[in-house]
Amino acid sequence: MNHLLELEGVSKRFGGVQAVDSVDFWADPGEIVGVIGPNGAGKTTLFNIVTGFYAPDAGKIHFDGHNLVGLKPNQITRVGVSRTFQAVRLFGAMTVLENAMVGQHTRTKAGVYGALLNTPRTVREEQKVHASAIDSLAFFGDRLTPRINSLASELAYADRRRLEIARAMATEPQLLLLDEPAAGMNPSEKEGLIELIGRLRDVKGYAIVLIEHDMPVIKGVSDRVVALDYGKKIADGTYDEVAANQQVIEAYLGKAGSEEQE
Amino acid sequence: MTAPAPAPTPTEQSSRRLRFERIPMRRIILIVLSLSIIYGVVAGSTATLRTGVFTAEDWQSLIINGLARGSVYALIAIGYTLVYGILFMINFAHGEVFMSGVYTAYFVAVAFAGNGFLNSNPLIAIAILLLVSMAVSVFVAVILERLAYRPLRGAPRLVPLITAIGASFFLQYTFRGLYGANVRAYPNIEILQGKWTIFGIQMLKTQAIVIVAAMLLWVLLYLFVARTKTGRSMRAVGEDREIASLMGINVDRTIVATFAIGGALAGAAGILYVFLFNQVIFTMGFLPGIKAFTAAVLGGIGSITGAALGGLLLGILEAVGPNLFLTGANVPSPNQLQPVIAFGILVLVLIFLPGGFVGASEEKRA
Amino acid sequence: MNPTAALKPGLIGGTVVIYLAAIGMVERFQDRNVITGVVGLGVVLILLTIAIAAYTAARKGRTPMPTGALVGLVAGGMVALITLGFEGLINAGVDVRGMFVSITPGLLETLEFGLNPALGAIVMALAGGTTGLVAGGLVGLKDEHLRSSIVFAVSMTLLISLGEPILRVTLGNLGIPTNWLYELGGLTIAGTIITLLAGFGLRWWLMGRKEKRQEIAAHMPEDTRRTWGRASLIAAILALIALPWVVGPFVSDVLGTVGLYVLLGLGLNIVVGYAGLLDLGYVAFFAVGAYAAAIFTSPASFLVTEEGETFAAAGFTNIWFAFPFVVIIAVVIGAMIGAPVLRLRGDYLAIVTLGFGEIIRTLVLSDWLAPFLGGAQGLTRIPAAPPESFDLRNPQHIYYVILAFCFVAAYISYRLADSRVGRAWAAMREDEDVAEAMGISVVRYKLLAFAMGAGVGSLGGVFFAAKIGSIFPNSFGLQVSINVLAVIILGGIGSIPGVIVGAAALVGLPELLREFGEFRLLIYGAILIAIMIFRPEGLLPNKRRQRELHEGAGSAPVELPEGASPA
Amino acid sequence: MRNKTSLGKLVLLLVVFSLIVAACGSDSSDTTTAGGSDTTTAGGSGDASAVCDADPFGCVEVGSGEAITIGTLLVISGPNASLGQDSQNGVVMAADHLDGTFDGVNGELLGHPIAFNHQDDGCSAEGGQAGAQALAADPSTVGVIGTSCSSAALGVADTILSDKGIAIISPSNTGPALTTPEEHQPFYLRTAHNDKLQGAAVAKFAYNELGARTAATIHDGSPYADGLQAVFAETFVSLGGTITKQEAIQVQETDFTSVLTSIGADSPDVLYFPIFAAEGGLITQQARQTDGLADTNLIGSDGMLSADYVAAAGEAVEGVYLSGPDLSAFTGDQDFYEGEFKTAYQELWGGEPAAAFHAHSYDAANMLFDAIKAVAIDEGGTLYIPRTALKDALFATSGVQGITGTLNCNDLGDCQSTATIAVYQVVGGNYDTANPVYSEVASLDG
Repeated sequence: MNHLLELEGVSKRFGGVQAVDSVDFWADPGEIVGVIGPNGAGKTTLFNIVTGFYAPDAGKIHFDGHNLVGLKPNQITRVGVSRTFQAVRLFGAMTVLENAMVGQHTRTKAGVYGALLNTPRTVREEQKVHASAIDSLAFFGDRLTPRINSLASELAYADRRRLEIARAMATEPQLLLLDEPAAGMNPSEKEGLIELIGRLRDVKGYAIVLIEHDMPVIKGVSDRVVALDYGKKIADGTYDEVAANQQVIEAYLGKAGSEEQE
Repeated sequence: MTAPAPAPTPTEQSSRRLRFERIPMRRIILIVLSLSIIYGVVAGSTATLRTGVFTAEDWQSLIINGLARGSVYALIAIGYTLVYGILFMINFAHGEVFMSGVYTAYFVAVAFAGNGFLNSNPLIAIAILLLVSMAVSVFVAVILERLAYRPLRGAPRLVPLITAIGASFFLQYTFRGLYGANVRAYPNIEILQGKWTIFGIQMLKTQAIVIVAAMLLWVLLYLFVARTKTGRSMRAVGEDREIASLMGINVDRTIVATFAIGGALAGAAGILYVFLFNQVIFTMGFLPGIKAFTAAVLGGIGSITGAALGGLLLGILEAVGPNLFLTGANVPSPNQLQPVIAFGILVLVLIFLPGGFVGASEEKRA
Repeated sequence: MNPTAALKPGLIGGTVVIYLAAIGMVERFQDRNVITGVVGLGVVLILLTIAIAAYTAARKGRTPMPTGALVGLVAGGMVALITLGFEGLINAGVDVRGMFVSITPGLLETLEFGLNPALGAIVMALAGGTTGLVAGGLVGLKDEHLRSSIVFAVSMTLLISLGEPILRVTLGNLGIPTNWLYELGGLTIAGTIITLLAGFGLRWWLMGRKEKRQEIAAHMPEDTRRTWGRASLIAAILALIALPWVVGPFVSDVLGTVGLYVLLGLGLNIVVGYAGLLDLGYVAFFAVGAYAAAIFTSPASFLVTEEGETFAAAGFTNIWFAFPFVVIIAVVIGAMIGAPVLRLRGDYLAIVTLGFGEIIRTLVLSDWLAPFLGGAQGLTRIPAAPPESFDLRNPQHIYYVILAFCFVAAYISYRLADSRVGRAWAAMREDEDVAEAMGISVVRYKLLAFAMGAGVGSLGGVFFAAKIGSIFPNSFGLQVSINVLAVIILGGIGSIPGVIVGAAALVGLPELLREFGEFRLLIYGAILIAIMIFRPEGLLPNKRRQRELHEGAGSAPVELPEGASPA
Repeated sequence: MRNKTSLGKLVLLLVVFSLIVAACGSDSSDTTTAGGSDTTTAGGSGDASAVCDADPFGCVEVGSGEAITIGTLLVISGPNASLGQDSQNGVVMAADHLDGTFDGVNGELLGHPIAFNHQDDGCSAEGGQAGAQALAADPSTVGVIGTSCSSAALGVADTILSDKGIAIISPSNTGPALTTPEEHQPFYLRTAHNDKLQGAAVAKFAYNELGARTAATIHDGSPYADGLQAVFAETFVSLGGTITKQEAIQVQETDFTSVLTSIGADSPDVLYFPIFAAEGGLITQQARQTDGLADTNLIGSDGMLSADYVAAAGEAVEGVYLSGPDLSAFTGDQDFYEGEFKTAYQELWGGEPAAAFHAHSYDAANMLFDAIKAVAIDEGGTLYIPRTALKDALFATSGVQGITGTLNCNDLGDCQSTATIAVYQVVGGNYDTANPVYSEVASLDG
């Protein structure tokens, strides 16, 4: 129970497929955990279970003293878990700034009356939301700040990834789940990403769990690596330990070699 | 090596709050609601059956009647479902496509009745009527696609919906202008009069014919979509239009074909409809259109099987529901409340099967 | 000149004329004079079609003056010829009246300009040719001022003539004599010439001023501009306040109806525009509002006691007392309807809400609830609300009430759009899952949208009941839901000014054509299609949506429920 | 400089164009007159300005050569359009017949042409309101024939027009409420007969003539049908009969099997369904196929007294009873309605009447014309029609022969206060308006 996030024996089945099979998993404050595994290994399903999109068939999930099982995604965000998505999912018709401001939702209270009467509290809160959003965006240097009034759908691909992370940061999480943040990035962008993830942990103090196919990125940032295959955890340790694990090698090599190209 | 975590949230307090929020209020409300509806239905039905107002023959004939009208809904619903499956738009004007064919065929029927052809060669006459009705409906459906919907490909989904609503009015009042505002009665076709006894159940000849014809058309369509090249193209375009076009499928032609098939079925449904109800008026498409749309959703929109099941179920519900559920509860004029029952059941079904009967249950995916 | 350029527009134009004739529009519209004693609306319809065909033909080749006129002549002539061919067919004794009821002797008479067939044909050919010549020639005119002024003059004259029912009454109301302008429903010949000249002059003058104005505006200091802006806002509000007394009771009544639709549109806009929930049964809340108001106030209500006392005992003597309660009831019902179905997406939600609309209509119509809701006989004698000097049955009075509530609803919409709540809705509309991952309780915000939409919609119902004084179930059909949805989409979804423009266009304009009731919905449908094709973002779109639409054009527009493919 | 030439061009264009168009002399508007004109002189007396000043609502002034504007407020759109169109046809034919012939050209009234302002009542309260406001706003509106549907009139059109002092005569409102002391508006009249007469007459016919002891009713949710069936049921019970069921259907539906099965379970002697052609036709057909209704007499009312209904019901229509005005009771020229009128109707409108209300609207329009003749004051070609006097003249109508019977307006606006209600039977695929199977003089007072 000392871990920030702790999963015990979590399982999830879809029809005939055991997507996640009795997985134990944990992450500590300030730790960066990489999750690897071939496609279909159950990585994203695991994220979806933690964030409440799927209810686990079995198992326990605890986070910061809360039992997450049975909570809705928005409640889980409130207790401090935030995430990004494998395929970037921004609010395309909203501006960059508004995307980040939405992230502040759980940290604010204003309702209909506040908005209608424009009470001092609402005004203060809006100012705070604005400032906090600007702050999150500023974390990415001059990538997003100059474009705060562009529509999210108008951004370049890598900037969309960045905005998604900024939006997740705006929820003021303790734990950040990143789903393939490096997908579609070029090598120099990946470099930047590795640096960024480190900085997220160092400056913001998040625990970070990331799913990634890109081994250099995993190697570059992870304190610990967990490997999944067919929904089962097959390895857990430092990058070097996991990379040397026979089962992991089989899982990757035994499958299509195409995995590595991603 | 880690920076201190942000100030810890007052875990205790928020845990308590979360525990309260964890109670699935919505689900409880839903279950209570559903149970009370189900109780009402069961209690009403039992009370009705206990009064014995209706005989077993009554119920039989009501069910046959429901199957017959349901068959017509099913055929129209297929038009909705096909277009939805490929363009993801609700073709609100489909009811008018249905009306256009059968209304036009009316004039042919009158001419045939006038010279006696209708009753001297009824089968040929009916075949011609069917052809005329289907041809006109196909024509209207294709024109509609070309002029009103094609320019809107790729627009947000509300835009084609509004266009379709506009087209619905436009077509209705075009035909009012062309053919007049009066209700008109189809001439009698003598061989369709009377009853048959099938498996010991008495039914009107028309009902039997409608049910069988609709089933036949459904099977034909199913085979068409499953087996032919056009059918496969339709499915491919429905899956992903861009990829389909990369695979060398002519998307425009496939979409036109979809509208044409929907129109043809609507045209055929029109003739079956006048077998049962024998009159035409320019507004006749609207209500069957809405009902067929409901049926398509009930069955799972996008699915041909769903459209058929939804149509039949809706037909039976309409025919049997008010008498069965409400008579025993002493509700005055139960049949006036038919829409309440039909839509009430729709809501109930969708609450538990959000994708309709055949639609794959919608697992949430992030 | 490419002679084939005229072919397609000519053919299309001819088809359109035959269509207009066959659905009876030409004959019926001929009953309305455009220029009394000279030309009726039916003939104008034909000439207009010819002009448009010729214009399009000439436009296609950007043809210069002499050839442009020639192309126009060919196109116009073709339309006329096709019309004549059609006419000839009927004259030849092909009696199709058994099928096409509108092809009548009266139609022929119109097409023959009331002359004999031969003479009529000559006139038709001449008129068609001339109109085509003129319209085609216009394209070729190099002088933009001149061209635009001519087009403007003709359009304005036509509009003034068409606006006769409203304009004559309005001018009469202001004490301005109209005898010189109008006669028997159309313009007088003198009036026509004056209008044409005035329109031409006005446009000419305006175009000269426009450049100058732009120059001035560009150099205007910020302060002055703001003052100007504020001044024009105040002027607009003053104009809105003065309006009913300027235009008189009939137009005020139309304005009141438009206002009701603005109110309903603003309410539905919260549901569809902000929260992205496609609601096809919005009439349900309109009905709840109207019926609740009637039950509280009408002496025909079941709440009336044996002694004939109304519910007044509890303080509800009138609509003013009743309406807050009505809104609360509607909000509760909105939440109750919303709760079970909020998980449904897209079209599933659409059909379910449509179903709720039908359920409510059926219930208010039903014999079952007739003791409470009046059934087929409706609820009548809804009393006028005090003060007596401000009788809400007077269209000039209720206009203000509706206007005030429109302002309130617009303010609410405006404030919410840019607030935490508005952002939550926007996020939810864009991507429900992600919104939830951002900590937004989708259920709560959907319910909130539903409830607010219900509240505003019920307000519409309350003032509908107050305005009409009697309510019947058939006022609450699907048509209302469709109208309101069309209003907000036509205006530009999510846009507050768009709602106003949409309501004016869809609810106000058809009132001009009241006498042609049988064609109202035809024209309504045609307008809907045309606007959606040529301006899918709506007439006055929300800027951001417009940006998005043009950005995203061509990409797949929808997310769908799984399994939504043909089985 | 350029201005001048351009203006010149425009003027040239204009002149050419208007010459061409004017040369054609096209005009087929309502208002042109040919044919003979009414030679009767205006019946009003006294000094126009004094009379008009004395009238609380003033006068309508119709200048020399100007048209007398008659409003209509009938349902001409939507599913009930054929009903309103039929009534509108009746009004237009009355104007046509002012010159004594049906020739498609309006006659003249006191030397003035007739102009119509046709409005749509939409068969709804809001439609009635908008249309009534439009008519009320036009100061030249002399009187209004309308509305088609009671819901457009009750508390809506009747009130709006009465507030303006404009007489409104309905050819087809039959709802009893409109002429109750509580609801009646001072300028409202009707030539349609109150449901109280018709519903009761049908009940008496069923009980006394058909010997029915049990009856069921169906209405379609319209105030008209609901009102009729309620009066029928009440009377039938008071005569000693039993009502087995009172059912209702939804308009535009087509399958009524379940309603009929439910009614058939009691096998009533009579099924009364005073609805309209489309649904009425289907009910007739489907009732014949329902076992429990094999020996049941089917009765409809004037909403179905039309060729449309007979056609819609097909062969099943044989033997159905339909109630309505007793058109055989017309004491004037017996052949006028059956002969001249109906022939002209077919010729002018290209088909059989869709309802029975054209007769009522024809009478209503003639009533209005007569009243105008009686009160208008002619001063040098300009007509002054005092509004209150016009209304009083309308209410004073008595003993006038219309094609629907004798018109006697009572104080509450019922001009069929004593009406002859007939029941016709469809025999050989048609009903014969000259030979009702039952006829009863019913009076609201008695």
